[in-house]
Amino acid sequence: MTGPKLEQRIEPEEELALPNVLTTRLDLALNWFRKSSVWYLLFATACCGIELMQTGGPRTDLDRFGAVFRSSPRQSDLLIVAGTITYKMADRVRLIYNQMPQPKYVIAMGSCANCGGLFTPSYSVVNGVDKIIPVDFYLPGCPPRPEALNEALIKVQEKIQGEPWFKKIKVAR
Amino acid sequence: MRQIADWIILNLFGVADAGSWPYSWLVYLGMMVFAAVLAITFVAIFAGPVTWVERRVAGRIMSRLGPNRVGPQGFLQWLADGLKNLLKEDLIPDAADRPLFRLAPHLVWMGMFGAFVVLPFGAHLVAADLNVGLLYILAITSLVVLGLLMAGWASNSKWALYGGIRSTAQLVSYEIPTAFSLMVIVILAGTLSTQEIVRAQGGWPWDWFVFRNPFTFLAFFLLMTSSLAEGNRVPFDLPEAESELVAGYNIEYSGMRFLFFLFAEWANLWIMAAIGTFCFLGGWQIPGVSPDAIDALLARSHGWSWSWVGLQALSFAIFAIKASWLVFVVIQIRWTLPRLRVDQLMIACWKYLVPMTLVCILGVLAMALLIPQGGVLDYLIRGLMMVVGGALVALFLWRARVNYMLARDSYRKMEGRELWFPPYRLV
Amino acid sequence: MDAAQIHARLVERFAEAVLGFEQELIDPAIAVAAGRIREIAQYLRDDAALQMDFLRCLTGVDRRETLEVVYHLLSTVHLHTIVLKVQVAPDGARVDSVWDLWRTAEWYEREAFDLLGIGFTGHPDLRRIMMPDDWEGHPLRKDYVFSGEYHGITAERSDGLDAFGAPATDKKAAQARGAAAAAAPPSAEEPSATAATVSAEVAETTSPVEPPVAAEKTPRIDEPGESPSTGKASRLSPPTAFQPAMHTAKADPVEGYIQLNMGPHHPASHGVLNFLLFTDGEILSRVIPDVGYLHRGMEKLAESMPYASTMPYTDRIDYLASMFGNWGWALAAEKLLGIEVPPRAEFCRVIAGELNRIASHLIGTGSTSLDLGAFTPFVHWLRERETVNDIMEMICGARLTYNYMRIGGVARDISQQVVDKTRRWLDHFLGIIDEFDRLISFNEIFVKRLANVAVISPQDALSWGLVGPNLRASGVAWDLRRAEPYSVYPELQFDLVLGKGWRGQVGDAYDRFYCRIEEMRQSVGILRQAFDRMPEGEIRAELPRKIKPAANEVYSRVESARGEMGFYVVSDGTDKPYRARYRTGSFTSMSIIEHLSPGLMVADLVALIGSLDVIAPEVDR
Amino acid sequence: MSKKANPVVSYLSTIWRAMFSTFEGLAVTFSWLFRRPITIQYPDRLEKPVQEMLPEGYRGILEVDLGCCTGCLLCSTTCPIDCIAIQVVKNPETKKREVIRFDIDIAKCMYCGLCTEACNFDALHHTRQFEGTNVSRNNLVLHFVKEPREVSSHKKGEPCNRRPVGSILPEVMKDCFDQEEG
Repeated sequence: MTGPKLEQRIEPEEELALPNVLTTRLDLALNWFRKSSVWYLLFATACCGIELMQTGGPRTDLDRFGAVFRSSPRQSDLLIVAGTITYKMADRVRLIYNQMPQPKYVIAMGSCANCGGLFTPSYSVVNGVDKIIPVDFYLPGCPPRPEALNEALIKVQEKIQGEPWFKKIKVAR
Repeated sequence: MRQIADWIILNLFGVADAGSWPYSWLVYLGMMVFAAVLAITFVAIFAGPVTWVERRVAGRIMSRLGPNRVGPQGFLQWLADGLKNLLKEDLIPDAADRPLFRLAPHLVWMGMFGAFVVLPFGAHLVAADLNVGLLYILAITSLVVLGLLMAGWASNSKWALYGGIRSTAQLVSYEIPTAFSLMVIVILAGTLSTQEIVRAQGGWPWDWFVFRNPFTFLAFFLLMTSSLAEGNRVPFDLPEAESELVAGYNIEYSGMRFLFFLFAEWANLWIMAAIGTFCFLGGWQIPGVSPDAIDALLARSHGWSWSWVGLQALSFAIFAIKASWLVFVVIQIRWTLPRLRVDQLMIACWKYLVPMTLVCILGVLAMALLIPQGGVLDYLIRGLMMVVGGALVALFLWRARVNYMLARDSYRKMEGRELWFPPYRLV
Repeated sequence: MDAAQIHARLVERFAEAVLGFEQELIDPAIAVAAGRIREIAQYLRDDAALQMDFLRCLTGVDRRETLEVVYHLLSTVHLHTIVLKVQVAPDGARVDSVWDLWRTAEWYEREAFDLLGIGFTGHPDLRRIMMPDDWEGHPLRKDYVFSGEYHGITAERSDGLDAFGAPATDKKAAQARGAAAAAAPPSAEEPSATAATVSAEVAETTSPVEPPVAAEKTPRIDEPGESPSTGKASRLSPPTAFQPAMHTAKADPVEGYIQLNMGPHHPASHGVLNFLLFTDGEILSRVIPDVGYLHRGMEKLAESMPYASTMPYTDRIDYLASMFGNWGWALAAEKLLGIEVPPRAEFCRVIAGELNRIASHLIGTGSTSLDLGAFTPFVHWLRERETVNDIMEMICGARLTYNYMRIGGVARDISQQVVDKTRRWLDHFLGIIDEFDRLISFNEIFVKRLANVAVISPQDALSWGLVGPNLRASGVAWDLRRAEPYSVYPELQFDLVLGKGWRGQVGDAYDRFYCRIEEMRQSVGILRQAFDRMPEGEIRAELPRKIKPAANEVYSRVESARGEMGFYVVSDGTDKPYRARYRTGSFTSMSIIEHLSPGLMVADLVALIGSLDVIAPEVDR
Repeated sequence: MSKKANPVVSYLSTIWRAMFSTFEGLAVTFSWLFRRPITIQYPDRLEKPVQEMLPEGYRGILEVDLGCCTGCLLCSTTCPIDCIAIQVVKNPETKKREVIRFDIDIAKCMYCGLCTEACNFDALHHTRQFEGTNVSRNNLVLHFVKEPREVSSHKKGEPCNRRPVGSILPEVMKDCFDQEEG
C-alpha cells in the first residue's frame, strides 16, 4: 500500500530561506504550465457523473484548459468526486486518492459529495467526502451545471498558480 | 559524427592522430551525449506538437474546440503536459518490481527513438544511412514489445499484465504483415537502405511506389493498417484499451515515466507516417529535381552551398507535408473507429492481412516479371492507379460534403446561423 | 382472468394453503401459507391458463409483528397480474425460495435478506447484496437504528446549518443518526430523546435566542478547508495502512483462473458497479457482479417523508431517466388518492417523458460505443443531449434532476416556445441519427463486436425479469405503453421495436443497441403527435390540502427508458408511505450478467454491460 | 446468418464491408471539421454571461427577498432535507415578529424547487446563478439576515414590491464567501 508514505509528504511546509526573486519567477512560470495541464480522474459515482461527462463534452469542453480525463488515478492530478459516496464505497475512494501522485487536488462536486446532500438522513451515505479525503473546493449544485464545474476547475488553476512550488520540492525531497 | 569529433580533437587539442590519443574516447563520449540530447530534443519537438494537433483535430471532429488557452491557440499545451508530468511525484507502487518498472519506459522510448536514426528526412538529412535500414527499423522497434511486456509485468497489476500480454501478442503478430508489405518495396527497390528506397522512386506521383501497380497500392493500405497495430493506435489500441483495461500496461505509471510512454506513442506516430512516406509516397523527392543533381551540387561545392541548403529544406518540407498528411489520417482514424476484440485482432492479422500481403508480394513479383519497367504498359498502369487514388479522394470529399449538406438546413433552422465553420477559422 | 378468478382457482387447488384474499386493494393480493409458497408459485407459473411467467417484483415488508414477502406476478401471455403475500415471524423464520422458478428472484431474495433479514430456504447464494458484508442490522426493518459509525467514518455532520442550531434541524440531526426513522415518530416538533446524542458543542449553540452574529464564532468540529496538498490534513483520521474491504467475500480463488476485480471504479462500469472476474486469459469463466456501492437507502428515506417530498428523490433513482421516476411516483400517489390528471398535464408528461427517453437512450447507445473504443459517437450524442437539456431546462428548470411532475399534474406548463424549439430540434435530430448510423452503428468493427455476443433468449429474458429495450430486443413484445396502457399513450401511434437480429441473432448485444436507436426514432414520432394533439387546460388537478391516502397498496409502473419502473407503495393512512419499493430495470439486467458471461471475453463483458444499459443507482437505489 | 454463405464470398464481403464502413465513418468525421462547434467559451470569451443564456425558470441558487418574507416557515418545512433554517422571534420592545436568521445551505440544497412553490408570498426564488465554488463548506451557508428585521405583513396573493430576482444574491454570496476560510 502506498498510503502511509504519501500522506507523510503532505507535512506542512517549513519556512525555508527568504523568498528568492528567481524562484518566485520560476514558480510563476512552472505553475503556469502546471495549471494548464490538470488531468482529472474519471470518477463518477452518481448523477453528477453525467454532468461531469457533459463538462468534458462538447458544450463546455474542459479540454480548452488542457484538462483531459484519465482513467488511472496514477496519472491524474485532480479528483472530482462526482456523486454520492456510500460507506461501502468509502474505502475505495480513499484508496483512489492515495493512489494519486502528489500534488493532487480534490473537488467535491455536488451536494452529496459536499455533505451528503439530500441523502444526509440515509443510513448508508457518507455525509460529505471530506470525511474520507481532504477536499480543496466545494461545488454546490445537485448536480452542478457543467459551467459550474468549469468554474471550479478555474479555481483549482488559481490555487495551483499561487503555490510556492520550489519550496515544496525542497521539503519533499 | 566521427569526423566532427576528430575535427574537434585536431583543432581544440591539437592532436592530429585521434586514434592514438588516450583521451579521445572522452571527446567521443561527449559528442555522443551531445548528439543524443540533440536528437531527443528533435524527437520531442516532433512528437510534442502532434499531441496538440491531435487534440485540436479531435476537438473539431467532436464539435468542440480542443486546447486553446495555453499559449497562442493552446500551442504550448504539449509543453505544459510535459512539464507538469516532470514535476509530478515519482511514484512506484510498493508491490512493483522496481528495476524493471524503471527500465520499461526507457526500453519503449529507445525502441521508438532508435528508429529515427534511419528515417530519411531530406536528400542528405539522415542520421545514418544504414544499408539494412528497413531491417533495422523492424528490429529496433521490437524493443517496444519488450518494454511494454516489462511494464505490464513489473507493475504487478493484473490490468497492466493484461495490457502487456495483449501488446506482445499484437506486436509480434503484426510484425509479419508489416514486414511483408515492406517486402514489396524491397523487391521493387532492390535495397534495404532507406535512402536508396527513396531514390528508387521519383518526385512526381507516377514515380511513387504506391501507384506503381495495384499490388503496391494495396500494400500501402496494408502497411498503414498493420503499422496502426504496431503503434497501438485505434482500432488496435487493445493494450491500453481505456474502457476495458483502464489504461493497460501503463496503468501504474505516473509522472515522468508515463511521459515516456506518451512520447513514445506520439513519436511512433511520426515513424509510422515516415515509413509510409518514404516507402510508398516518394519520400523527400522533389518533383523535377533528380537526387543525383543534389548529390552533384554537394560534390561540386565541396561542402555546402546555399542552393544545396535550399534544396535540403525543400526536400524536408516535402517529406514533412506528406508525413503530416498521413499523421492526420491516422489521427482521424483514431477518432472514428471503435476497437477490435482480441480474437478479432488476431483474425484480422492472420486471416486477412498476412494472406493479402503475401498476395501483394506475389503480385508485385509477377508484375515485375511480366511488365517491363518504364514501358508503355507500366505507365498505363501507373496512370490507372493514380486515377483510382484520385477517385477515392474525390469520392471521400463528396461523401463528406453529402454529410455536411444533410445537416446544413436543419441546423440553420434550429440555431439561426450557418453551420459552415472551416478548420482554419481559429477560436 | 382477474384476481378473483385466480384466487378461486388457488383455493380450489390448495384449499387451506390460501389464507386470505385482500380484494379491496388496488392490486388485489392473495395471502398464502409460508410453507406452500413454492408449490403455489410453481402452479401459477406452469398452469396453462395462468402462465405467470414474469416475476415483476419481490418485496419484503416489515409489518412490525411479522415480516411479509410480496410477489408481484404477471403473465405476459394472458396479460393478468396477481399479488401473492407470505407472512413470516421476524426472527429466524424462512420462506421457500422461488429462485429457480423465476431466476430474477435470486437477487430479489438476496435483497430482502440483506435489507430485512428474511431467510430463504433453498437459495443458492444467500448473502448481503446492498450493504457491506460486515454491516450490522437490516436497514429496512422498522426498528433499525444506524449506529452512526462505520469503519471510523461517522455520520455526524456538525458544520453547515446544524452548527448554527436551527430548531428545525434538530429533527434532521437526529435523523442523521437514523434514530428518528426507527420508530414511528411520536411528534415531529419535540426535540425528543435523540437530542441527547447531539454533541456538546452543537448543543451549546442551539439556544434559539442566540443571534446569528455570535453563532458565527461557533467552534466547528469538522473543519474543512485547509488545502490537502500544501496544508495540514489534521482533521483526517491518521492514515494507517488500511486494507480496503473487499466485499465479495464469497469469491474464493479458483484454481487456474486469474481473478480480476473490475470496478467499482472502472471506466466501463457505468457508475460504481463491481465485477469479480475469473478469467482464463481473455476468456471469462465466471463473472460475479457485486453491487451496492451506490445504495443510498432511498426506500427507507421514502418512508420518512411525505408523499410530495419524495418526488425529488425519485429523480435520483435513475438519473438518466428521472422523468419516469417522477411519473411512476406520481401515478402511485394518484392511484392511492384516486385523482384524475387533467389532459394537458398528461400530454406534458408524455412530452417530457419521451424527451427524457431520447436523452437516456443517447447516453445508453453512446456509452456502448464509448465502451467499444469509439469516442466520437459518444461525444456527438452528448452534444445532442445538450439540446435536450436546454429544452428540459425550459420545461422544468433543471438539466438532469427534473423534479417536473407533481401529484396530480406537472409543475409547469409547456410553452409554445418549447414546442417550437423541440420541433426544430427533432427535424435536425432525425438526420443526426442517420449520421450516427453511418458513423458507428453500421461500422463493421462495431457490428462484429456486438453481433452474436451475449444472446439472451426470450425465455431467459422473461425468467430474469428483463424489461424495456432489453426484453424487446429478445423478441418479446412487451411494452407497458401498449400492454398496460397509461396516460394518453393509447391515443398515440407508435411501433413496438422488437429485436430482429439486425446483424446477428435475435437478442444479441447489437439488437439491444439498435433497439434503442429505433426507439429514439419512435419517440420522435410520439413527440410530434403529442405536440399536435396537446389540448389547452389545467396542468394540475385539485388536491386535498394534506396528502393522506387511505390505507391501501398499489403497484404503479411506467415504461421507463430502461423498461418497467415499478413503485409498490404501501400506505397506512398517514401522510407518509409505510413502505415504498422501487422496481427498476437495471437491477434485473444486472443479475443476468453472471448467467451470460461464461465463455465471453473481457472485451465482450464491456460490450454486454454497455448494451444492457445498466445504470448504477437504479441497481442499488 | 442462418443460411451457409459461400466462404469466399463472406471473406471478401467482410473485407468490403470493413473498408466501406470505415470510409463512410471517416467521411462523417471529416465533415465535422467543417461544422460549427457548439462549445461555449465559458467563462471569458462569451457574448453574454452564461447566466443570461439560461431560461427564466432555471433552478439555480436560492434567493430570498426578506422584504417579502412573512416568516411563515413554509419553505423550511416543505424542504425535504431542511436546508433552510429560519428563526423568527418576537422583539420584546416593539412586539413585532422579527426574522433573525434566514440561512440557506446551498451546499446541501438539491435545487428541487419545492420551497419556491410553497412560498405564497413571492419571497423565495431560484436565481440563474450557479457559480458557487468555495474552499470551505461553511461558507456555502448563505446568511440572508444581516441584522434582525421585521417580517413583511402582506397577505397571500397581494403583490409584493420585491427586488428583481438575482439582485440580492450577489452581495449575500460575496459576504458569505469572503469569510475567513475554514
